[in-house]
Amino acid sequence: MAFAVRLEKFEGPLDLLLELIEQEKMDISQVSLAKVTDNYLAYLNEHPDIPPEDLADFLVVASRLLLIKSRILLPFLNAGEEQADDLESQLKIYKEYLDASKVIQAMIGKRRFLFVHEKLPHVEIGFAPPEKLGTGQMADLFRAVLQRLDLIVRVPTAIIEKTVSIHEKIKHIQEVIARASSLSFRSLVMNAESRIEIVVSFLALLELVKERSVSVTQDKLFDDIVINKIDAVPA
Amino acid sequence: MLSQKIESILFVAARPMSLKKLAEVCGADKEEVAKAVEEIAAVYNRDERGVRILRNGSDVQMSTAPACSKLVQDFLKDETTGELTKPSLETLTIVAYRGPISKPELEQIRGVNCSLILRNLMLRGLVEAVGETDNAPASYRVTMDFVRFLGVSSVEELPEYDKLRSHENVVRILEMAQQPAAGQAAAGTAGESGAAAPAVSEPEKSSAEPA
Amino acid sequence: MLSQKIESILFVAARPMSLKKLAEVCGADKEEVAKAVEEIAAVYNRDERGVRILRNGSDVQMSTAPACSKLVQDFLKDETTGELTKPSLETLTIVAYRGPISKPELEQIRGVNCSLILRNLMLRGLVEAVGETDNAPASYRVTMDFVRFLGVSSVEELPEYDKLRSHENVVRILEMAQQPAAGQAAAGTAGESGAAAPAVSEPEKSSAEPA
Repeated sequence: MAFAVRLEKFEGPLDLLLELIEQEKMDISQVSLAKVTDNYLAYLNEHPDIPPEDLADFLVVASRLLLIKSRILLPFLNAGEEQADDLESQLKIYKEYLDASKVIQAMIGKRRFLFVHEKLPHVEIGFAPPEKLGTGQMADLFRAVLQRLDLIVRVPTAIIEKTVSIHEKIKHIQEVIARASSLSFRSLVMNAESRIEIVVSFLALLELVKERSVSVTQDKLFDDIVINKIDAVPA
Repeated sequence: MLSQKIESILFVAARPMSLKKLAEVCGADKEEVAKAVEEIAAVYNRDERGVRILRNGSDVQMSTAPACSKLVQDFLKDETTGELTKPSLETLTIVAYRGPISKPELEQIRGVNCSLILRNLMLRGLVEAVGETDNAPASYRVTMDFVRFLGVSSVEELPEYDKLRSHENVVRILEMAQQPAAGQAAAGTAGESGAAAPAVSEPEKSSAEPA
Repeated sequence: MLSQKIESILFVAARPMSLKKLAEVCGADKEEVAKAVEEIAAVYNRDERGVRILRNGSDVQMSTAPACSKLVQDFLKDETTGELTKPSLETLTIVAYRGPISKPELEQIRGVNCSLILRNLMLRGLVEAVGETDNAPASYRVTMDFVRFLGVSSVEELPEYDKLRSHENVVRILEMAQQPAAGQAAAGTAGESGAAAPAVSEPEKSSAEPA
């Protein structure tokens, strides 16, 4: 790929998008977003190491980019026009705060830390217990803490379980195609649990097309996409 | 005299004091206290002085002046360096300018789920949750510690504060974020992927209410 | 500016400083320092101020005004003997069940920074630090006085001690946070004189942080 970007550099999809646009020396606009869409998708495909808990956020932006690109390529498609510049303005705002964060970093770099007292003056260590506290109440307090932790210790597992990695999906599509020489995109995503999974499937499909493992045909706009194994395509 | 009382309490207190707590301690009402704090701050916050009055929301604390940082740091043999990772910096910047800010608003601006980073910053005492009730989720703001770290008397002194705080586009995009139909992509994902707002926040303002 | 420097040092030290020591810290000569102290004292030592510059021979100290001493005493008493807030009670409970526990571990479990609360619980004689060495940070446990106050002979007698202490949620959150726990320790290095920089030492790239 023409762009050499390392994952650690990016904390999120907007950061990645900005970098891609800057590499093209363009301003943030619908046109520049459409232009970097392919690079963005390529980046996702080349980085299976994106942590699963972050992948969902990257994929949402991927789907919005695809929408923008399809609108520019197919201008007669104007469904949901009011949302069209959503990503553009979001990115502009993000950029303002990103720039501000560099100013903040410079301020911190000057090390003009302000110091305060930490200890109370002239206080002898005595013994001042909470008069009303009993052991039963302590057990209740501890249980409440455990309950609060529930939300935190379970969440990451939930994200990991629900997020489908692009590479897994590619493997899945390849396996399905190996068995049947052709299949429809609709049947592939029929059981998808989320929009993300559909986007992932679509990205996986694009990837396979690029690898020339499959060819796709679509008779009419919004018709189902039919996927054929290359060696099985009738001559 | 009220301002005298407040000044003495600010000098001995080893933590940020809320206007409410100051009013309670000094036996005055909150408006009077707020006014007296303004007066005290006007006396201290001058270039030639070595002590400052810091403000963070309705919290007040007394500290050394930014011009003396190096001297005081050496005197205390303090080893703070101030290294922050990029995600921390970015989140702190948005929370500093826009705080108190809700988690969905923050996520809308950053485009990523912010549960973990917020938790991390709260553990480090750089961000705190405020105003959480049974009916309302928490909002987040930077702590007095972070204000001290920046070397300003309050976040209002940050460059372009007014512009970045009330950016027209931010308002617009946040309005869109609140409409379920439009522009909810980022917030919607969080839900879909199972990352729906873990309540890692707390009802307390940790730095201001230790006892 | 010399008077600014001296003022900031007197503020953070909050104990008597000799003119000689002040001169040394500020890199000035003693006569200049004596003169600057006069100037600062002239600003502070006015009836309406809550903070004073006290001189005793060649020692100088910043202190609260005599007119406020009753108020300050009451405030300090309330800070160390007044009723505990819910966050403090919660912290005390976690230290009782999980002690000896490090500050980073405690913070992982509570989800917020606990510096101020821990300090206050120690001042009240409810919690004590154990096992601090140059290489290892302190751990905290409840004091024997507190154990006796609860009417038990040891913390093991707390209700459901084993079950609550090693509940899987606690175990998991501590596992999830192995790395940040290590870096957190540095934040606790308080200056000898009881003044503090913002606690911002950040663990390099922790597992709990999004990339």
